[in-house]
This record gives sequence, C-alpha cells and structure tokens, in this order.
Amino acid sequence: MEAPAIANDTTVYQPDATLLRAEVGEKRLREWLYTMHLIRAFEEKAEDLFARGMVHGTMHLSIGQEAVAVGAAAAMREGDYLLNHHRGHGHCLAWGSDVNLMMAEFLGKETGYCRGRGGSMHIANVEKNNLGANGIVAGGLPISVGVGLSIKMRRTDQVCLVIFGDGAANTGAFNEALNMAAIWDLPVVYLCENNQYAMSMSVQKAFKIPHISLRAAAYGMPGVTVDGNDVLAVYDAVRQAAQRARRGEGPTLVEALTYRWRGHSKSDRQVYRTRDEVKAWQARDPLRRLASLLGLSEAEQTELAQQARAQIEEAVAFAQASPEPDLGTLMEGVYA
Amino acid sequence: MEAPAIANDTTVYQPDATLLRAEVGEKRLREWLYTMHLIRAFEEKAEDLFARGMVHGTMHLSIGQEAVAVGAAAAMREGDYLLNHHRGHGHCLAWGSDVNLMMAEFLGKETGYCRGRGGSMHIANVEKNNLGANGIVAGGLPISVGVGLSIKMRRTDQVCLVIFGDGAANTGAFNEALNMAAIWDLPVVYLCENNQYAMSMSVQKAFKIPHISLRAAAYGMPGVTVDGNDVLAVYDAVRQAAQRARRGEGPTLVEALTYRWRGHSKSDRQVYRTRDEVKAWQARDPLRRLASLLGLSEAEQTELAQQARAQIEEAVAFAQASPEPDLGTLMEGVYA
Amino acid sequence: MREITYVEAVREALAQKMREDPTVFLIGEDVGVYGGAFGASAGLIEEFGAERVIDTPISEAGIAGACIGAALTGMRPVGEIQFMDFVTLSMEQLVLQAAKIRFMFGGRARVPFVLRMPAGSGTGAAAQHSESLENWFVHVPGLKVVMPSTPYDVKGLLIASIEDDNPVIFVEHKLLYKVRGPVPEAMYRVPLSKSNVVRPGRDVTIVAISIMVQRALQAAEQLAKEGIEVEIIDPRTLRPLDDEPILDSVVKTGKVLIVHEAVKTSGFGAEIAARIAESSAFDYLEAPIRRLGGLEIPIPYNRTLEYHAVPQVENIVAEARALAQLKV
Amino acid sequence: MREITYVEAVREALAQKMREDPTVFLIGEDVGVYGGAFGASAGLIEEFGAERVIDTPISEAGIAGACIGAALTGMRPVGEIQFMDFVTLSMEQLVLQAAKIRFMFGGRARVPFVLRMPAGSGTGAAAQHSESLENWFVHVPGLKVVMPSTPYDVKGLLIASIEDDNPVIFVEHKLLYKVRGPVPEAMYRVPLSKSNVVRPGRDVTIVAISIMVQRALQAAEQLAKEGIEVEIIDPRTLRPLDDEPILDSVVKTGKVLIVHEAVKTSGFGAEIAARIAESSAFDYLEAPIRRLGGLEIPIPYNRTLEYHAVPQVENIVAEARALAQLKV
Ligand SMILES: Cc1ncc(C[n+]2csc(CCOP(=O)(O)OP(=O)(O)O)c2C)c(N)n1
Ligand SMILES: Cc1ncc(C[n+]2csc(CCOP(=O)(O)OP(=O)(O)O)c2C)c(N)n1
Ligand SMILES: [Mg+2]
Ligand SMILES: [Mg+2]
Repeated sequence: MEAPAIANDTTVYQPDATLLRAEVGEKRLREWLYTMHLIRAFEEKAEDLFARGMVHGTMHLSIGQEAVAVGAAAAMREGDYLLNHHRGHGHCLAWGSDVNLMMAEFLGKETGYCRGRGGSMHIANVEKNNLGANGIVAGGLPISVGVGLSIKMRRTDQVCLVIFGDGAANTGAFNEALNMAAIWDLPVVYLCENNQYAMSMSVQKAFKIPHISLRAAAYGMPGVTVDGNDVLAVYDAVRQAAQRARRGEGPTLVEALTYRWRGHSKSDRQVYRTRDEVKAWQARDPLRRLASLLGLSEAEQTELAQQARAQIEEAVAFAQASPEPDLGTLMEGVYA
Repeated sequence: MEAPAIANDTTVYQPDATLLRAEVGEKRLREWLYTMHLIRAFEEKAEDLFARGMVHGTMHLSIGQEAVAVGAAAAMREGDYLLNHHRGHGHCLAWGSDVNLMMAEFLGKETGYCRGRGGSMHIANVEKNNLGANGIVAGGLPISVGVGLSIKMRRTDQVCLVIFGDGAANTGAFNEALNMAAIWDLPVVYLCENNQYAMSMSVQKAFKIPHISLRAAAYGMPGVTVDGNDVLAVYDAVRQAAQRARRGEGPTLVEALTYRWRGHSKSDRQVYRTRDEVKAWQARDPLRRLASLLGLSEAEQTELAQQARAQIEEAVAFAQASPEPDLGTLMEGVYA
Repeated sequence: MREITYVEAVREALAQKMREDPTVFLIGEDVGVYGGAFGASAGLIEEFGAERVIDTPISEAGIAGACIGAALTGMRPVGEIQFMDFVTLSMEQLVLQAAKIRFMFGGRARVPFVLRMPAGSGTGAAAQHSESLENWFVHVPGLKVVMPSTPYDVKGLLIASIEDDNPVIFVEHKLLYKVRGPVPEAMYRVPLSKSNVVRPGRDVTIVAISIMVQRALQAAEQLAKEGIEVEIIDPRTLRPLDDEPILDSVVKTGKVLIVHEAVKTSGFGAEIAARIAESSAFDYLEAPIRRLGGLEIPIPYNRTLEYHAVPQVENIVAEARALAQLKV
Repeated sequence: MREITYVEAVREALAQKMREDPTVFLIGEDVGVYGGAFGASAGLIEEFGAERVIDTPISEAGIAGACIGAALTGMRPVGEIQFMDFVTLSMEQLVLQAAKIRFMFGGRARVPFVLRMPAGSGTGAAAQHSESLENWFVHVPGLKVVMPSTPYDVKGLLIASIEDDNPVIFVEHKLLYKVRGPVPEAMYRVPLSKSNVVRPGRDVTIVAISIMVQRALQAAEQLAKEGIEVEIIDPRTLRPLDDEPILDSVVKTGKVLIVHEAVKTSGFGAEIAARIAESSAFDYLEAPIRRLGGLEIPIPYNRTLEYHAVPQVENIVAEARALAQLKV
C-alpha cells in the first residue's frame, strides 16, 4: 500500500513554505533540525539499551514523528504548558528538557526527572510547565480542561499544548474534554499526532471519517489537518492555534499526519501492516526533508547526526554514573 | 425569550406532512394520539401521587415530549430493542407496555415490571425487548454497541432504538458508543431527545454547536434534526434511520427538538429558565398539534383525555391493590 | 451555639474559604443557579460569580480532570459529583492520575483539590443513586478519604480538606444534609486523620462512619437504658486512618462492632476488623469482632426493602446487645 | 500430564469454548491479528474470523458495554481489558449496569459475560500499568470475581466463568502468563466459589491469591527445611467466597498469614481477616492475624523499588516464620 499522498491533498493544510522559511530563518531551522536529530538519536539509543537488556519496562519510540514534536514545541512560548502521552520522548526533548535527566529517568536513576519513579511513560518537569507524559491513553485530556480554566482564572496569557495519539480520539475523555474546552473558550491546543495506528488498530478501521480533525466541528472549534512530517507545517498550524487561544478565542484541534516507524512498544511483530507501507513512509523522513530544505549536504547531515549521538552518549554516561534511588526513600512522595 | 422557530428552520428536517399522514392513516394517527394522552395522563397522575406523598423516590416527567416517544416507537418493529433513559415513562408506554404493571412498578409493588426493585428510573420488560430505562445519563449508550453486535452475529433483522437526552451527548460514553456503532455499521438508531436542558444546564451553555445532530459527522454517520413535537416528523426520521439500520447500512443520529414542561425532577425551582420560554413551548403542545391535524373538536379531545385518565385510574387501582414485595424475597435476583 | 444543618455547614465552609482564598473555586453539575442537587452551593454563584462557581456538562471524568489540571497549576478546586454513584465515571482520573501524579513525578508536584459527593440510600432513588463506595478510595495510596457525620465535623473537615495539599475524596450523606447541629460561625478546622470518640462507654466499642454514627448514638441511648454502655468512635478520615483511638477502645471494652452502610463484604469495616485483629489489641478481644454493613444486594426501590437493605438503629441495638451479653 | 503456560491455558480455554458455543466471542483492544497485548488470543482470529474476535478502538467503557448488551441479548461475550488499570474506565458499566441490571429488573434478566484483565507489577511498567484492583469488585454484589494462580486453574476457571450466567471479572497476572504447569487437553471446569487447599500443613495457614500462591509455595519449601509446615489456601474465586476451608484451616493451625499483591489497606486480605475474626475460628487463633500486602505507594518504575513495593518470597518466609515461632 502506498502512503496517502498528503502533498496534493486539498483537505490537508498546505502553508506557504517559502514565506514560513524566511520568517523562521535558517538559524532556527538548523536548531530544529538538530533537535530532530537529537530525538532520533535518543530513541535509537533507547532501543539499543533495551535490546541489551539494560532497561526494565517498556518504551514507545517516536522515530519518524520528530517533526511533530519539534514543530509544535517551537510554536509555543516560555511559560506555556505541555501535557503529552506515552510516546513522549520527542515532545519532552523539543520542550527543552535536559537530555541527561531524561536518560537518567529512562534508566530509573535518582537523578532522573522523576527520581526514577516515573520512567519512560511519565517524564515530567513541572518547573518548566511540562505537566508530564501519560501512560493512560487520553489521560491528559480531562486534565487540560483544568489547566485551561486555571489559566483563565489566573488571568495569564499562557496556553496549554496537549499532544495525544489518534487512538485517544476514540476515548470518552476526548468528548468530555474537547466539549468543555470549547464551551468555555479555554486556551488549549489539542494536537492529535495521527501516526496511522493505535497499537495494531489502523485509523481506517478505528474511524469512519477521513480526518480526525473533522471532529472539531462537533465542538464548534476549528480543526485542521497538516503534514506531520513537515516541521514548518506543524509549526504554522500549532502557532496559529496557540495565537487563537492566547487571544481568548478558545481551543483548536490540530491533526498531524505522520507515521510510527518502529513497533508499538518493545514487543510488536507488526503483522498488522506491510513492509511496503513502512517503506513508503520512511521515504518521507522528516529529518531528510528539513535537511534538503536547508540544502544540507550528506556530510553536513551526518555530522549533525553524529553531534546528536555524541550528546546522547554523554547523557547515557551521566545516567549510568548516577546512583539508583535509595531504598530508604521508597515511601517518599506519596503525600504532600 | 421566544422558542426557536423550528418550522421555518431549514436546518431542521421538514417531511411532507400530507404524504406521511395519508400513508400512516387516520386510524393509526388516532391510536398515536390516544397513546400521547395516555402518557400525559400517566405523568400527571405520577405527579399527583408524588404530591400526595404516595411515592418514595423521585421521578422525571416527560409532559410536553410525548410526540418523541410515540413517533419513535411507531417507527420500530415487533422484535426490535429499546434502551431508554431516566425520563422514560413515555417511551415505555409507547413501546406497548402494560400500564398496570408500569404503575405498580412506580409504586414499588411486587406486581410491577421489576417486582418493585427498579422503580421509575428502571422500568424494563426484557421479554418485549425493552432493555430498560437507565438512571445513569448515557448508561445505555455503551450497551447499545453490544446489542448491535449481537443482532449482527445472530443474523436477525432487528434494530436497537436508543433514546437519550441532550445531556448524554456530552458524556464520554457518547463518543465511544457512537464511534463503535459507526465503524461496525451496527443496526442502532440513536435518538437524542433534546428538551433544551440537562437539569439546569441549557443546550446553549452545554454545546457550542447549533444542533446536536451535527455530531453525527464526527462518526461518519448521518445525522438529522427534527421537530420533536411533530409526531409525524419524529416517526419519519426514526423510520428512515431504522430502515437504514435494517439494510445493514449502520447507525443514524436523530435529534428531536422538544421541551420539558415540568421541572427536572421532584424538586426544581426552575430558576434557570423563564415562564415566557415555558409558555412559548407549551403553545406547541404536541397533543393539540396532532389533534388539530386530525381535525378533532375540543369535545373529542377532552373525551380522549378522559379515556386516558380513566385507564390510568384503573392502573392506579391495580397498583394500589397489589401486594408489597415480601421481605423474605429481599435477597433474590442478585445472581442468576 | 447556633444550630444549622449539615448542608448549610457545607455551604458555609465553601463560602468562607472562597472569600479567603481566591484560588478556591467550585465546579460540577448544576452547582450554579440550581445551587447543587442537594443545595450545597445555593447562593454561591450570586456571591462569587459564574467564573468561580462553574456549571459543567454531564462529564464526570471532565470534572475530575478539571480539578486535577487546575490543582497542578496553582488553584484549589472543589469539585462536586452529584451522586457518589457517578464517581464510577471518574475513577481513571482520580486513581491513575490524581493519586499517582505526585509519586510518579518523584514528589515534584502537588494536586490539592477536594471532590465532594453524597453517598447513601434512604431516598428511594434505587440502585444507581444510592452507592456507598468509600472503601474503593481507601484502597488507593495518594488519596485522602474524609466522611463526616455531623454538621460540626463537615464544616471543619471541609475547610481542612480544602487546605490540604492532596486530593481529598469528601463523602457526604444524603440523609445527613438535613440533620441539624451546633456549628460555630467563624472558620475552624477539624484536623484530618484524627478519629473522634463520639461517646465514651465501657462495655462495647462501636466503630461507625457517616450516618451510622447518628444511628449508633440512638442505639446507644436505648442500650444505656438496659445498662449497656457503648463507646462510639467515628474515624472521620478513613485514609490515612488514625486507628489508635479504636485500638485503645477495644483494649478497654474487649468487644467491638463495626457499622457502615456500604455493602459488608470488602467494605471499610473489613479494614477496621483486620487492623484490630493484627494489632496488640487482639489479645484483649473477649469476643469475635462483629461487622454490620449493607446486605449483599443492590439498593432496592421499594421503601420497605430499601429500609432493610442497610443497618438501622434496631440492628445496631441487637448486635451490640448480643455482644455485651456474650459471657466470656 | 502435558505442560503448557498460563497464557496458553487461557488461549486454549477460549478456543475450546468458541468451538463449542457459537454465542461466545472475544472483544477488546488488539485481540485480533496482534493476538492480545500478552498473546492470550494469538491465532484465534485466524480460526474464528474477525466477527468473533473483535478489535476495538481504545474505548474501555465501550468494551464493557458491548459485553453487557450482547449478554443481555443472548450472547456470551468474553471481553479483554488490556491492563487491569484501564478497567477504571469501565467502572460505571460494570458496577452500575452489569452488576445491577438483574436485580433492578426484578431478576428478569441475565448478563452472562466474562471480562478478562491482567493485574500486577514486576514488568517495569510503572504506576499506571501495574494495578491490582480486585477488591473493588469483591465489594460489588452482582459481580463474580475470579483470580486464578495456575495454568490448570486458569483454564478450568475460565471455562466455568464463560458458562456462568453472571458477569465475571476474571483477573489474570502478567508474571503468571509465562508460568508452566500441567493442563489437560480436554475441556474441564474448575468450579467457581470453591477454595483450594494448595498445600497441607499444620503450623501456619497462608491464604494467598494469584501470583502470591506461587510465592507462598516457594516460601513453604524453605520453611519446610526449617521444620515449619505451612498450609496454603487459594480462594481462586474471591466473590462469592468459599471461606470454609480457610476457617477450617485456621481452626487447625491457629495462625494465619494473608498475602496479596494489592495495596494492603482495604485489600482483599482485610475481608479474609475480618471473616476469620468474626467467625467461630476466632476462638482458635493463637496469634494475631497477619497481612502481607503491597506497600502504601503507587508502583515505582525503578526495578529495585518496584521489587520491594510488593510481597516477595523472602517477606512471606519471614512473616510465616515469625508467626510459627510465636510462643503461645
Ligand atoms: C485507556 C488506555 N487503554 C489502552 C492502553 C494501552 N495502550 C497504550 S498505547 C496504546 C495505543 C495508543 O495509540 P495512539 O493513541 O494512536 O498513540 P500511539 O501509540 O500511536 O502514539 C494502547 C492501546 C492505555 N495505555 N490506556
Ligand atoms: C452520569 C450521570 N451524571 C449525572 C446524573 C444526574 N442527572 C440525572 S438526569 C440529569 C440531566 C440529564 O439531562 P438530559 O440528558 O438532557 O435528559 P433530560 O433530563 O433533559 O431528559 C442529570 C445531570 C446522572 N443520572 N448520571
Ligand atoms: Mg497512533
Ligand atoms: Mg435534556
């Protein structure tokens, strides 16, 4: 099966790349590309550590989806809030988290963001208004209502970015949260990272509509679908949604079309999809895409990738040198 | 405030009354009118019994909404299933239930449909495929998915009619159930009885969309809004939805616009709405409307009403003469 | 002292905290102009406006999530679930999010909110509007569970709960709302996790919660006429539980009856019985522990059946008397 | 006898019932070509087709409702909740609908279905994928709760549960899936509500459920070397509970230790302790009852912390030894 021809799809928002590019500027674009490489390097290392039996637990890799994380985070401001989900390493890195503390958390160390208590699915950094990844599909959606209400009551101009998967759009929480955010014009951006599958359930089987963004109309909020492998498109759509929210005009549902290159989690034989489909999507590598936009040579790209990997190696070294949580602290952190 | 001008609203389905009327025929229409009178008489008696302290519990009266119950039930076939909600006396009567057994249940007697265990909010008659009213808003929606699946697997041509309120459309269950019914083309008719309020919450406050039926598009199913005080319109819309379901083409969301004349339940000061609004809607009495369509004189209408009241009195007599449940049976009926 | 009803005490606590602390707000179904299904917030939207007294659609998961998200970002929400039965729709948010966020984040977050809800039968509302599910929450680390039995306690405990930095499940009782009792007009706190010896006695210890405290007190008066002096203890906060007063009392009386409305099997009484049976008080027990709880059935609609489905005064009297008369 | 794993036994029970009874079908997330998150339905869609092995969207309330509606209309569904944690999203359907429909309808309806779900920690999945919530369901009249500890039991109990005319909450354990044991190839039933004396002994009674039965058996071997003979009882069905074998054992040994993975406070062990403390077996107790349960914390991610958050073999050994050595 061929991957959907997003480029010529008139139902997919196609921003003016040249304008955007000029506006964002080479420098930032290069930073974005580096972050995308950093995410990929983090995920590849996570996979490698896992394969070598050095990780206890599971993980959900976002390889192939880097443009969504980077484009969305770039569209937000200092002080804004983030709620994301189980496949959240990329969002967390793009949000500006410390790679060392993330890797330490992934390895369950005391120096990790959550002192090794949370792990891959629960990395949070409340100080930076990163309210955490969530192991429960759509678990962050009802919470976003409270964050939005709190922003309104505190009269700040913050916005809450909520990132969830296509699978989350079929949960009960989706209906309750998006409706509440809509009727109260809450400053929330709902970003649905549609990577075509919820575990083994394809969006074709799980939905009877061509775009998840069409559900926005059920709440009287704007909805838009963008190419999730085009970092500029994601950036532009999320930025417009965030501006709308900041103006007090309420929430927006942004759907980013992308693809999960790896299996759902540690053990997935991927019998529910074909190699060709995976290949077709890999041909749309968001990293190469941005690199070619920037006109980078193979050599330059390899160098970026190596820089990223080097940074990840340092993070691993930091994490491995970090102490395990002290058993004496086991009961800590339950009650404030 | 004036009630919305449903008649001239192009977004509300306006069937050809003359055609329909001819097709249904005077005889059936008269039966429908009688049932509507019976429902009103039942509700007025329930209110009266309550006022006289003869009922322990609460009740939700459907006075003003009789056309929805009668039109919808008339559109279904023998053998079809019904799942309804707390404001369900009318649906139950329209479904052909025995008034005596209903009144006995309302008064908590052993002879009631549920042996006095269920009461007003839980009247069911599984033998007649009336799977019961529900005290939980949207409680019947997930259940409808199972009924639809079962019909498909048993290869019958049954259809399941699910009646719920506007309030139910904002619950999580709504999203999960309607999506599942849609992706599997289940033979279910979702009838949303929009009586403008969920307790004190007006649809204007609870929704940011003009019609609840617009949510059908979120599931790729047809949605239609009809005048819920026009029994023929309800009948026609539900019938088409049922036919579609029977043809294996899947579910439909039908929204019937109507109005709750009484308070939400036993104790409701109704501070959330104006007398004028209530009056404006009472001017659209579904009973008078059908009566005038049938060209009935005041006298004829009064007679129908009296017949209905007489039948209700008999039901009350039956119920009051019926025994209370035997305390020795208290532990019965928990496990099969 | 001035006497007001339980529900008026709830309302007063809410109003006083809202006046004092701008981060406190109310959210729930029909809490606005309707004043709440049982009137707990009557008049508050008039004083504090629609921004701080928020009517929601029928979205119990959304209400819980709204509390969590606001609490995480600096507010102190007080949510209302119209009937405790409906909290079955909020369990994921309460148990997997609210209770765990702080721990999962390494102790680096706080989720201070209160979720109020009325439990109990006796109003003829039948099986789906009469649940008593408090023990589910007692099983969940990270949550606090408060269940007041008097107008005085409900005001003081609600204020203390709103000021607590953790998620608090605050369980009221429909039949208590109209009960009157002395309540100071000024703000005051009843500390969480402090059990209360409601009535001293030497013969039998009765541990009762919520409305059963009231019924136990009535039973105690009848028993007193027979010369049986029962000691009644109301834990008030079920989690974290202050069990010392209970154990001390058992050491003194040697006989204990535990009473709650919730279904007996795996109800809160089981935990109390277990705490006693595994404590040093065990050696002082002169008779088997007795539990009186709801029957193993859903709550029936019929008034008589409903009445007999949960412990009443006469049942408490009979059980306590049997215990007292037990020759050791 | 042939040995297979626990998860293979689950699969075999499902396949055999589906072959025999056309009204039995499977529904849940990824139960189709994926074979279920833990492989319980691997290969079944190939044999029975997509109409009887139904992949659902992520809709836990919908899955429960699908079971209820199908059961009400003549089918015998077997639903799967991918991790027990997610059943927090199905509580309204299970507790207010499935458990109560028959009673509310005057005993005039049946809701025969099984909802399978894996509980427990030990896989590093952290706080939101490691819950053990069985005792919530034990508190609910109208539900049955089954929690098998061996490959033999899981097959026989699953078949019996599918044939039962009531809603059955069927709790498996992630760490048990790979455990091997003897399992007959033919269909057989292990009756519900029949506790099992897994190991006879005279010194201490250990009541354990699910994976703790396996750990208790290992502990028993170590203790036997010290001359301590423990009797292990596995209730298998938690509701309705067959408590006679437990009480008889306590009468015999006079000492009892209750072990489960769920958080200790208000866990199933509390009910067992209470049953003993209020029974005639109470008089035979020679020592306070002991409970060993999960710590009062969410399950941590870090492997070492996670290990110490729930009872392990060495903890059971220590507790049982202390009990046995207690001089009376
Ligand atoms: C409520 C709930 N149900 C099921 C799961 C198990 N689960 C974890 S991720 C996942 C698929 C999620 O798909 P999607 O939302 O599209 O995110 P993706 O994994 O594709 O990034 C499932 C079923 C869960 N974590 N929470
Ligand atoms: C899940 C749930 N939440 C709240 C309630 C309390 N309640 C009963 S009826 C009702 C309003 C329902 O409104 P709607 O669905 O429009 O039906 P209507 O009463 O208008 O017929 C509410 C809030 C309930 N029964 N169930
Ligand atoms: Mg996905
Ligand atoms: Mg309504």
